[in-house]
Amino acid sequence: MIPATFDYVRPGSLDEACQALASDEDAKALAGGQSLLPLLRLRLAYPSTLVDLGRLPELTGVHDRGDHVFIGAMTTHDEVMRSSLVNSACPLVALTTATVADPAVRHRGTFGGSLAHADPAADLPAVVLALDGVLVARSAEGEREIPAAEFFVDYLESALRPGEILLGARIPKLGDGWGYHYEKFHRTAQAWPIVGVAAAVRRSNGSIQEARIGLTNMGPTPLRARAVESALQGAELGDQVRQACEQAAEGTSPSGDLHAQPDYRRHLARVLTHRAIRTAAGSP
Amino acid sequence: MAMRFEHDFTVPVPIEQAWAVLLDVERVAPCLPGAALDTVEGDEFTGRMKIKVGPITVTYRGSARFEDVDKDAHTLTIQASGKESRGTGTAAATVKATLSPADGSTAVAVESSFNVTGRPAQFGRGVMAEVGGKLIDRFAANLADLLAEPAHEFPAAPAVPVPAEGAAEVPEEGPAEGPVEGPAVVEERHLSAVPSPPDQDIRPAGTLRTSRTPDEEALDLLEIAGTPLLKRLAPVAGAVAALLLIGWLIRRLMR
Amino acid sequence: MPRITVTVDGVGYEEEVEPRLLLVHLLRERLGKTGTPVGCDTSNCGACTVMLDGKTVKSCSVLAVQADGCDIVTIEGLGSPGSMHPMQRAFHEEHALQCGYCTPGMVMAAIDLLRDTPDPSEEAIREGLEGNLCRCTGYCNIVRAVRRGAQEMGQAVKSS
Amino acid sequence: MTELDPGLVGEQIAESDQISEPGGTGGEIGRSRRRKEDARLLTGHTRWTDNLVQPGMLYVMFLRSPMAHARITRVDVSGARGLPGVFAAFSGQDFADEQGSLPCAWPVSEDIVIPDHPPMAVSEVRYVGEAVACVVATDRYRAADALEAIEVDYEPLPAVVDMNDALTEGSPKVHEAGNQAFTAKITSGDIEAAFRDAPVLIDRTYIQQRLIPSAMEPRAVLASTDGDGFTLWTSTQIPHVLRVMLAVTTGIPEHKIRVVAPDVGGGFGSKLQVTAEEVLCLLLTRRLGRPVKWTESRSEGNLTVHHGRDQIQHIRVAAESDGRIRGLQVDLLADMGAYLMLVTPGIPMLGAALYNAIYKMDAYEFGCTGVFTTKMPTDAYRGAGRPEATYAIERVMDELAAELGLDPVEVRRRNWIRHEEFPYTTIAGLTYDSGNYEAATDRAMALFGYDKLRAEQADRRDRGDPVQLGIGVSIYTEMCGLAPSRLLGESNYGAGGWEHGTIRMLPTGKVEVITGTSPHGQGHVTAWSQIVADTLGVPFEDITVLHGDTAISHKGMDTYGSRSLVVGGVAVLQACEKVKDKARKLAAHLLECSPEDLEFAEGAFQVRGTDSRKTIQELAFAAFTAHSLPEGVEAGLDSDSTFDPDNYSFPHGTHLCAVEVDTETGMSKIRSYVAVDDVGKVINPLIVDGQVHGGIAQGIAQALYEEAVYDAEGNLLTTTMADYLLPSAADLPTFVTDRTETPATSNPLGVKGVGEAGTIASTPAVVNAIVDALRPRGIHDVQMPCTPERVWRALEGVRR
Repeated sequence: MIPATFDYVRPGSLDEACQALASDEDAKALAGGQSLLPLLRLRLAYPSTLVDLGRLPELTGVHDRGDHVFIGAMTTHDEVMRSSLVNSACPLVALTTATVADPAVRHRGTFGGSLAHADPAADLPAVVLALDGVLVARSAEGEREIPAAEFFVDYLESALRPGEILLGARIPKLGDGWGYHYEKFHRTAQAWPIVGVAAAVRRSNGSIQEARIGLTNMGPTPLRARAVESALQGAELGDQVRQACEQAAEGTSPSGDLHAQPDYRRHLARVLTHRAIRTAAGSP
Repeated sequence: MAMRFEHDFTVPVPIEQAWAVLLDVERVAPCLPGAALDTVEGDEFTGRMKIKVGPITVTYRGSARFEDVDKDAHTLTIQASGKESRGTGTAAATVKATLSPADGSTAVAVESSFNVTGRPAQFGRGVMAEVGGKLIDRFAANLADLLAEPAHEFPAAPAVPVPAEGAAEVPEEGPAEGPVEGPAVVEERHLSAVPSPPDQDIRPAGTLRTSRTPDEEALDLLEIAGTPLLKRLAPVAGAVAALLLIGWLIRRLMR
Repeated sequence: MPRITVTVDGVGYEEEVEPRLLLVHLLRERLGKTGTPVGCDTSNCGACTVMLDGKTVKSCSVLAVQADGCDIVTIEGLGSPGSMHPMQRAFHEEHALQCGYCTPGMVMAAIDLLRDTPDPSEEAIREGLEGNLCRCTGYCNIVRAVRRGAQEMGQAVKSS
Repeated sequence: MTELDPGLVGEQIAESDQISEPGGTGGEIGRSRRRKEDARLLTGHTRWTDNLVQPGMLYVMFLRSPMAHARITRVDVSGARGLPGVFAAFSGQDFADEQGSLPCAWPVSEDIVIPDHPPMAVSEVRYVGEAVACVVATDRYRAADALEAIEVDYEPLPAVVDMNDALTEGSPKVHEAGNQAFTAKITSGDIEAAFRDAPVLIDRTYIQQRLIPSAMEPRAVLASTDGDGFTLWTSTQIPHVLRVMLAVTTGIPEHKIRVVAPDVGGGFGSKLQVTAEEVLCLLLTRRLGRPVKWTESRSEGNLTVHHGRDQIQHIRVAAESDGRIRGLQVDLLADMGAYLMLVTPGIPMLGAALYNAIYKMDAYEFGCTGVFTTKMPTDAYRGAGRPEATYAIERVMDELAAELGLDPVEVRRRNWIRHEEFPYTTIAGLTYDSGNYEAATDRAMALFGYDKLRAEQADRRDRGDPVQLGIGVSIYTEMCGLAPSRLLGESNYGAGGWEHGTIRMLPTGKVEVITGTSPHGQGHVTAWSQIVADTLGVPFEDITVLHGDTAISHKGMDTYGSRSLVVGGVAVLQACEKVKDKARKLAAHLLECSPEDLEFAEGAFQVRGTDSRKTIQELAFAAFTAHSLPEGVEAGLDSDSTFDPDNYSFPHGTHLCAVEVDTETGMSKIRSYVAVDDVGKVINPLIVDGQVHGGIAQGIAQALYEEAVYDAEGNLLTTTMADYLLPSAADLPTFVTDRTETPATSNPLGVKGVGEAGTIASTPAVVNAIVDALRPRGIHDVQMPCTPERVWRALEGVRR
């Protein structure tokens, strides 16, 4: 299928980009386009203008900022998963990114594009949420920080305002003693995850001190499994962890669609959270 | 793709007052988020509706009319149908409202059904299923607000998030491979999404709600639904206050 | 209309394009590079995979304007019937194609996966090809071909 | 998992009737020749229909119904006509007088209802995706824009989605005549007696979900005219059949139509069709005088390429307490979709004589009701009727084994036709000419490590391992060839089953082979070259094979039903023999001896006991110059032949599958897969293995992944590959394949056909394995595709 017509601008600066997006409410940022292009081709999206963020060097790259890593919005998935900084300082981001789509899509698709698209079935939003990432947006009015917990507003809706572009995200470094895992459950390698669980776990002396859990596709936005997180505090590996993970579906509102019904998704959230925690805790 | 919803709520105004408002299409139509009225001729009216979900936009043009208006029973039905302004798809809706007196207040029952065809209906991750439930929820909430509008001050809403577990959920009994799910089960809760019986594989998310503050909800509505309703209400109490009321109503009704 | 310059299989082009023109249509319909086919509209099948600045992309999900200034290699630039690329030869030797429609994309994806893993395991090959669908072969011979291609490319590197 | 040493291949050749080797000496037959087709395909020198361009060519796009069922009250194309780049726009009404009705060539029963099927809907639409209007523009971008400017008003009518609902009294009607398309019944033996007081009775209902064939190349059509004749390039499996049907449908004289199937990117039955778009492109080029091209998008194709399967199978088996089958009763509902297309009603009937499969029994009854629904019509998809039959019987054989506490292989052993019983006429009336189920099964079990896996399964069960192991058995036969014209005639099929081949010896000794088959990935160019090389003694490289163009290959029945080698390959062989006969006469004339004194070896006729010889190349040149021909011999060394076998061929095989089922998530993962097939003599083992691999993958995909889902209003939800899940390399294991060989007796090559075997065998192997894993928990079926959710629900159902 063929996209409908649109105008195209490739701003040379962030200011120009913000201006282009602000001046037209039907303008849309093009951040790699791996989700947007199929929507355009199916004529489900009719932007008036695409503002291509692909040639703004200030939006790409991974930067060590002391207590956190800043990942530029236009850094491709491929670059993120290969970044030694991301692999060492926020491994959960790296290993989850490696599960996004397929190699060719990872060459074009971007970290920020995936977050701004705010698809609850996408892998990265749950990870950034679990890690308490902070998204940094910029508009003509200046920069704004948006905690991940406030960024994902609804199905395909982020907190970005018209005229605002995502600069990237700050991913806090969790420091030593943490283990990580992203448990992705999909029917075929290409399929959207039915459920995904991103877990970061700090473990010592055979018990879990702290856990951060993000859930993919368990509601219109990515969600934290807060009940499990608190139940895991101090939990011994084994039955206590198992029991804690039974609460993984609390506070979720998964949808029912062609690929799974809500009760099955809730069940999977419990099973996969347990698996993710066990793996993250290094206890297979 | 068909979706069916039922909403029950009570508005603190006498039945005749509520009935009069209900018949005022220029006020009722914009209760549907994203809808805008173009013409009104007797019981027939035309308009547009823009549904925007993230980058996805579907715009319908169409017409609607009142049917089966029974002023004694206080029931009416609105039939609406439209076509995508750019694609081939269609949308049709039937909204049946029944008013009954309840202690000086009015109990309102709204049964709505939607049928969407064309590209938006042709995906497994249903675009329309995601949005349809929310849309009709908001229609009902807006309608509740509209019917209550002239009567009372707006009570302040508690700034407590809506607990998601208490939200209406899609009934989920029956294995996926079961041939046909039994008749729709309307549970005790007042807001329910009722899946069409043979269609259980793709039933919509219905009225799910996440833990969000009323402010966020307002923001969300502004983004998704466009602005007609908010513009209309602004002179009365301000958009946010109006939405606070909606949030309050929903929570109260879900108890 | 935007004017773009691209290099495709070693030849430079300057073209005026509609912003909405897909890269694959630029290749096929403007430049006559019909070796790259289109198999879907959701970037699932991978038939249209080409190299953009040395990395695989699905050319149905890239706008021609996004490729402005880029170097593109298609299956036609990889080798000719008389002198095939080692991976093309390996596909031939292992009977890794039947109808041949997925083949250009599959060969591109195979070469790309060897950038990281010059000597991939069966599992690495299967995962590396997850974005390319084939309906004919059941993938068995494709996996073998990639392994053979890897060996031959490895030897080519060593001997050069 | 490693592939077998090639040395193992074919080592177990059963000792049934050996057929004489064809005349050649080159050793090409049986050799894993690398394909001649590959170099072009691998380097992008392809001729897909969408690659082709004609001067002045315009692009066509179709506006398609969003409604499953509706009356069309208005179509206004005027908005499209004025747009830039738009050459023309038409509604169905504009073609009402000339478009005719798309053909159904297989009226399977007396009571069949064949509704009118206009290529472009005029007054009513009956499935989502049916064409209602079209635009013709200078490029596809302009055409896509123009579609949005066409106005169509519909008056919705009720959708009819479910077959059972469709047949209930008072159901909305898809067609005036009702929702029943046809009924058919076959009875053999005393079925009542078989079921009366049967010690064991198994009664099951299985659902063959609807599938989307998903050939990688989307369909495309390019039509042009020179003002007199018409040429249609199209992505089809059936250029010859299509030409006849286009003539019949449009009234354009057959000799004015040339159909070309250029490179075709897979078909799997989906391009065995006379499509609306082919007819309409022909009519458009006639009307506009300009070449027109249409290429579908994948999401358009998922809606409008005919679908496959979609049956509800009620199967009952009566058996003795030792497991021997007394009788079998099958009752099908087969979803036709909205119309009967080329062979739609014939698909379930192709399985009618195969539910009894490899088993002996006293009585058999088959009934089928074709049902109209407001969905895309179904038609041939790889296996076409035979996978459905094999699935039902092989599933139920496992149920019988479970009921009796027997090993699934054992219960099959007790019932199958033993190798010494061939040829064997089955209860359904087919005569299986050859086979050896014992050999294939023994080989498969050895390769699979059957006993070891059973031991591991028992261990996992004992341990209560959350990951359970299941072993699936599928021992199948099928009928290939689609072939004997006499039998096809008896089944009321609208055409014959013969195939045609031509050999043209060129003056320089090179050979052009013309075949009536129409390959689209199968490798006919290579395999036919091997046959010709051996038979004529010419080098493999000196042979070219022409196909898929009715101007070159003037007659043929095309490619489907695993028939090409079995019928078309043999026609080529026969044509070679005719060339040799003529060459022999010529050689005798030139060498001044009697034809009987000549022996043919290594491509030359030699006078016995002398070194006096003429090569076939020399003879070709002599026939070309014609300076000295024997009396009554014409110039040139060409020949034609058609072959029409007197029976189908019956490949068979044993497929074994081990599946690990994660009982916590419901996910099934194939751990190992072994296939031992007997496809008779093998021309090219490499190609045969490739066919088996691909077939297995498609069958597994039905078992685990694929399903075309319509909602209750008749919207197809699986219009993209994001929702219709095809397995990638990452989702499948490597298959272990091997062969046994009992040559077919119905053709001189001894070949049986291999195109569909893998697909037919693998689906029940996988599902049997999943059910086998879960059976101790009281689960006896999981509906296909066996998604993790369905497995989980099955487990939940028994946990309650």
